[in-house]
Amino acid sequence: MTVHEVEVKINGKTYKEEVESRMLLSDFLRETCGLTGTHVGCEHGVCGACTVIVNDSAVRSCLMFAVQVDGQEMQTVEGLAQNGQLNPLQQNFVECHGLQCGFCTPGILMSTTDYLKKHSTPCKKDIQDMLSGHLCRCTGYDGIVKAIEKTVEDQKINI
Amino acid sequence: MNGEGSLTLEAGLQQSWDILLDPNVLQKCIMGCNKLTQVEENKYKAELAIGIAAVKGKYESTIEIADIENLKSYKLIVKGEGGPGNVEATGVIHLEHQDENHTLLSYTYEAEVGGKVAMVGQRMLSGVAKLIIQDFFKKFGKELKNIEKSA
Amino acid sequence: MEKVIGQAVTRVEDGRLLTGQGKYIGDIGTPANTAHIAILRSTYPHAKIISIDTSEAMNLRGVKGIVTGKDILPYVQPFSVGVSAPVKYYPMAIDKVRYVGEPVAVVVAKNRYIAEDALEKIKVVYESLTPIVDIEKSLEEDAPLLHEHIGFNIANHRTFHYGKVDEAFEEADHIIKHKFHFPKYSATPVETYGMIAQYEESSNQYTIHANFHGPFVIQSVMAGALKIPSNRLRIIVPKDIGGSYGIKAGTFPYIVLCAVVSRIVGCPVKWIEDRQEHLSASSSGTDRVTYIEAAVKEDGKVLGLKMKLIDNVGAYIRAPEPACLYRTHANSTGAYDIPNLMIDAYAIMTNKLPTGLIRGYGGQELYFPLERIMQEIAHQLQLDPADVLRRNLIKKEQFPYQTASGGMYDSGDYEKGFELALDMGNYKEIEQKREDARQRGKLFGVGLACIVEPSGSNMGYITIALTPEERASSLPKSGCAEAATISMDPMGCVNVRISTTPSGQGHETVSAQIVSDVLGIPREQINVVAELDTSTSAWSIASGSYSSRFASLGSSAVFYAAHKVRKKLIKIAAYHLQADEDDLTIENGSIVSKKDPSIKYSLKRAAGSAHWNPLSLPDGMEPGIYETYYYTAKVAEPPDENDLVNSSVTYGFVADMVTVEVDPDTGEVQIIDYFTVHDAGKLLNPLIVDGQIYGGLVHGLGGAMYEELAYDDKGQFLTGSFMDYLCPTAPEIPNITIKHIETPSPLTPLGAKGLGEGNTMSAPAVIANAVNDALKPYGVMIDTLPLSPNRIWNLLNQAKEKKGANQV
Amino acid sequence: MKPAQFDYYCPKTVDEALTLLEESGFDGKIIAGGQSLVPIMNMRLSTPDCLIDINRLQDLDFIDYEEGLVKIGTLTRQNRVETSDLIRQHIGLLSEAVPFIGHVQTRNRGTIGGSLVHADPTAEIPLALMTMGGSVHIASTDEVRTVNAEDFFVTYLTTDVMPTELLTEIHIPIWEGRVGYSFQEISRRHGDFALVASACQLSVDDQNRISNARLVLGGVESVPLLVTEANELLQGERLTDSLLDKVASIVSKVIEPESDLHASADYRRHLAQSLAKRTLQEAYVKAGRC
Repeated sequence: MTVHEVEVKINGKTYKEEVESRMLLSDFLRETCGLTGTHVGCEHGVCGACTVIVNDSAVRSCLMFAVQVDGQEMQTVEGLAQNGQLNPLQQNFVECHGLQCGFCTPGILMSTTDYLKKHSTPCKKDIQDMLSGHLCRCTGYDGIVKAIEKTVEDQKINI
Repeated sequence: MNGEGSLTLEAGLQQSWDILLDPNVLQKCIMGCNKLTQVEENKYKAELAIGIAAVKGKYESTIEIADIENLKSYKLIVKGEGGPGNVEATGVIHLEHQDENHTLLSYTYEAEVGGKVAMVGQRMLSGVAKLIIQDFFKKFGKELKNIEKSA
Repeated sequence: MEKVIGQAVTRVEDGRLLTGQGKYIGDIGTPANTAHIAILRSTYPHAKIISIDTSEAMNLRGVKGIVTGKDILPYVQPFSVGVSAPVKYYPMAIDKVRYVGEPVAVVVAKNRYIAEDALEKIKVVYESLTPIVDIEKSLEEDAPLLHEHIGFNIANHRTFHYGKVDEAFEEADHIIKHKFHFPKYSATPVETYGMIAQYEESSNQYTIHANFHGPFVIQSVMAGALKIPSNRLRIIVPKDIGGSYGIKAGTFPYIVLCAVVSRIVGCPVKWIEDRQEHLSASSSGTDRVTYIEAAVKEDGKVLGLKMKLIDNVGAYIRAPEPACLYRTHANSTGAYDIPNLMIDAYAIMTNKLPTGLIRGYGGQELYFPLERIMQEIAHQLQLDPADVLRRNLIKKEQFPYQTASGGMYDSGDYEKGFELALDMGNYKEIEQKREDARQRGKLFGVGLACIVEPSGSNMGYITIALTPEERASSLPKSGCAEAATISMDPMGCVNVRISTTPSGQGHETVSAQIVSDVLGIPREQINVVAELDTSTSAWSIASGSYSSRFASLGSSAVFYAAHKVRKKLIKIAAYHLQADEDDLTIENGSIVSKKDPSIKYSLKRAAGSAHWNPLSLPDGMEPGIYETYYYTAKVAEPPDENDLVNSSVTYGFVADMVTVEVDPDTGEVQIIDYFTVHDAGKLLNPLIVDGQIYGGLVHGLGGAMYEELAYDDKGQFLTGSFMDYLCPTAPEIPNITIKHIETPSPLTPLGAKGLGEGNTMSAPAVIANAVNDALKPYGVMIDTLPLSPNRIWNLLNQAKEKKGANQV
Repeated sequence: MKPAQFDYYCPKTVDEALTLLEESGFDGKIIAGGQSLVPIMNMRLSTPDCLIDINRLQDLDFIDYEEGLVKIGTLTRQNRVETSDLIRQHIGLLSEAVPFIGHVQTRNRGTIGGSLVHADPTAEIPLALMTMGGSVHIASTDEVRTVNAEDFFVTYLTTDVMPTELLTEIHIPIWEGRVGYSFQEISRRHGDFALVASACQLSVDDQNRISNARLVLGGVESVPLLVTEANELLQGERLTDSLLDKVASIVSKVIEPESDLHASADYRRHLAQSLAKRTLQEAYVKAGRC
């Protein structure tokens, strides 16, 4: 059994920990760092619940080992709201009823955050394609798509 | 899953038959067979590492040769249990004299795979099973040729 | 203050869920020394367990214990179930395995990684037995037996005759019949099962935290299996559950398993089910074969129905099964006025995962054959399917309408709903669309369906599984009780405690809306506690989240509990103001005289006196403000001696129109438009309502098009990952248009009916109808699901071959 | 679902990686994006003793243009390939194929080399490489060898890369002249493994006669199948309906598809013929427009 030292910045805070080679990043976030906002739904990369941002890229934390994020920067759902204020994307999820049980929501928020950074004016089909990497069994995706569309529209107005 | 196939062995009937039942040859020809020990007549215990590329599982197996009809046919029964699940495969092998140096081998097989491999690997299962079985006979043909050469 | 019931207010749950602060089972703290569980599961569908060797696994560092079926026997007995067949169902296989995935041994270790290491070291020797997976073959005389001591594979069989069925069939101009098969599928919440179990020896008490959401009648089933007094089994449900759609009612065998393991190994244990376990071994919907026969007049009017239903409940019948057969018993004739009905109902067992609750439960299995046969009637009699439905729909003036099997439909205007759906879909212009599609080489089809959506189950319905004679010998079962507790603290702040264990339906929000309206205080000041604790909450056997019962029952309990608080506050104020109670009302945080608004008493003061100055209260009034209300609907009576039963409390209505295009080359189906009209009585929160409808619809669409828990004919399970069990994702969702009509329920105080399951029930039928319509030129018959491109291609191919053969 | 134990190494240079590979022999396994490997490790269907992580080898993350050739480093993420203008301009078939792979989130991490070495019989990148007639560089401590796509894929999940070797770069030739291509697949849902996939790239002369055609099918054999007989038949011809039918019948003859839960062998055979025709037609029309 090999143990490795990991130093990783998550939501601006540095975590220094020791991990076994095989520890999944999703388990590391939840069990070691106490960041339980990242959820685990399938552990084979399909459901998308565990999606986080690693070095400006939305990825599955169940398909990475904790040891691989040594020296990297990450964002998780806990880092989205600032000073207790929901960010515009989160606020639109409230207004458009983009969540019900909320279990898949953190992963979707992280994917969308990364995606909208790279694609400022996606159409509905683009949004649906991006969402195809997430399973939601509550909403039928309607509220989610609307929340993202509204965020895109709001951003256009702000520009 | 089931299937069938045939190939021509470059050896006479008697020799083909003898070699087919030789445990050393069996061990060499069964994919991933590390150890083969006889437990009783026509029954062996084996450790098999079956799979493909990085997707491999270790199975503790029994290999049994049954329904022997001398120089004609027999049944090969492989049963294994391992981490990824269980495997049960039955092959019926027929030999047919062609000429002094050629024997026609035909086979049918039925394979059942249970557990994790079947649960998540159904997409490639029948293809891979076919591949493993073809591999066995290919190796067997080769083995026969080698023996022929060294003889 | 403006009323908030009926408003599309945003949800109070969202803040925590959007910031990663939800408290799901995986997020709550564990007791010190909690160990983790991994479960060794059968790889065989049917086999004897010859031996289990755990010695090597026990030697692994970090392993605390390994428990097998034989080890648990001293502490458990088989789960009870509401049928007379003596099936022995334990939470772990004892000497025989009966489905792939059945627990065989449990490892307890320092963490899940090590526990899984140990699983690989356990050696089990099995002797395989012949499996049986086919529903109808399981009934054959020489079928392999799952439970030898029973002597057959039938867990339940009942026959029902309502009205004059034979006469109806004699009178009929046509008898139209077909056999349908509804597949086994699941709901796959993104959060799997999870629990923390702890046994305390000194009090002989088990404490369980689990994402189980009822029905809490199962609590006594679990306590019974654990052989303890029921108050020694404390179940605590966390406030957040990551979806269920019924499936998590099936956690209960694992609750008992983890409880016993905690006891045997001597430490608290935590188990979070993984996805492979969830798909292969949690719970699932029930697959059903239906033989349906309709006695039909020339004009399409249905005089009578005969149905033979054969439900496959998997390897063991377990509670609440055989409920899938009977949940929709009262509405077996759907939205149609069909007075003559015969039902021959079987629940059988095969070597598959045991079944249980699932969104729509029983509805999709019922409406798939019923709505398919309605279309088939139109096709065979060359009538417009819309006309056939019109001819049979229950008319507005017939409400309240009693169904053949004893249902009491509370309210509705089915024709209005159906016509609205046809207008939305522009049904009149459909032939043009068919032609347009033909030009593009596509086959266009339209499907219709009208269904009744039952909600708020009558707990008595399940006893219909027993004969009237069997029922007579035990306590009659009825009702649908739900409780809510509302308290006001000395500062006038309100806590609401509900026992409806929500899993995303927004019960906290709607409860706050109701209490806000009744008590006249802003909903932001209301704290709703959704955690349920069987040792401290007010709950009943019917409590929980299933059968869309919140809108009809849960909300009613909250409403009446709030009224109890309101009444007490007014009483206090009336006493102090020397006013007449009837003259007082509550407005903006004050109790005010209706006649003279200057006479008022602040709510806070009223609450304050109940806590701080109990001696100032009217004579005989208890101090404090803490009111619990148990609500049940009066119409939920036990089945009568003629097997008439009103299996649900309220009955909503759904009318669907769906259009599809099929690619005749590849068999791919594209759903173009899905129009759906709902009548769920008075809507409590339209935002949440539509969210529920979208979700339920997409689950139904999944059942129609993608989802199936597939087994091969030897009982091997084939869909153990999300790569093969296919849930719809965003790109698969068609245009969906929802409209509502509201005919309030006369039975509930708010006029609301349950919803959210309707399209789960209707979508498989209406989509199949649309596809069948598209394929009509080929004369094919869709009688099973899902509608994979391969299945459609096969049908087309067979039809073409047949045609070719005929031409030759 | 947690992986078995393994040793983990994270080399900083290609040489270091190759040395580690040689030292670990058959027990070592390279991890790049891990989007196919980690799921099967989590399921314990794959239990390598030692993982060699090449994610820090930035030298292997590149897309370069060279005369007549696009070179792509093995570690280049699929999303970078998807959005690369260079690739879209010169080897557009690849740009068309990549969006079919999984989902945005897996393409963010998954690499082009990883997909090739994993060699799923339905995978898109292997199909594209074969269609465009590309080759790969395979390095060991001793040598770097070049292997053509035709010789690279051995069988299910198996390539010509030996346990001690590392695939380092992918070379894809830029076809000259009037070139058209098409990539199509049928899957159950968006992003699922293809039931059957077909890719075609062809060039035509100024008379619209096909001068070079490569039709490749995925999901019908253990490896991407280059339909050589069809490609020969097309040589020098204008595409007609009867030619398309001939190609379809060749396809039907040369493939031996398997059945699974989602598609029977017969259905796959039918899809292969349909998709072969569709891609051929689309590629031909596109080439004619050049």
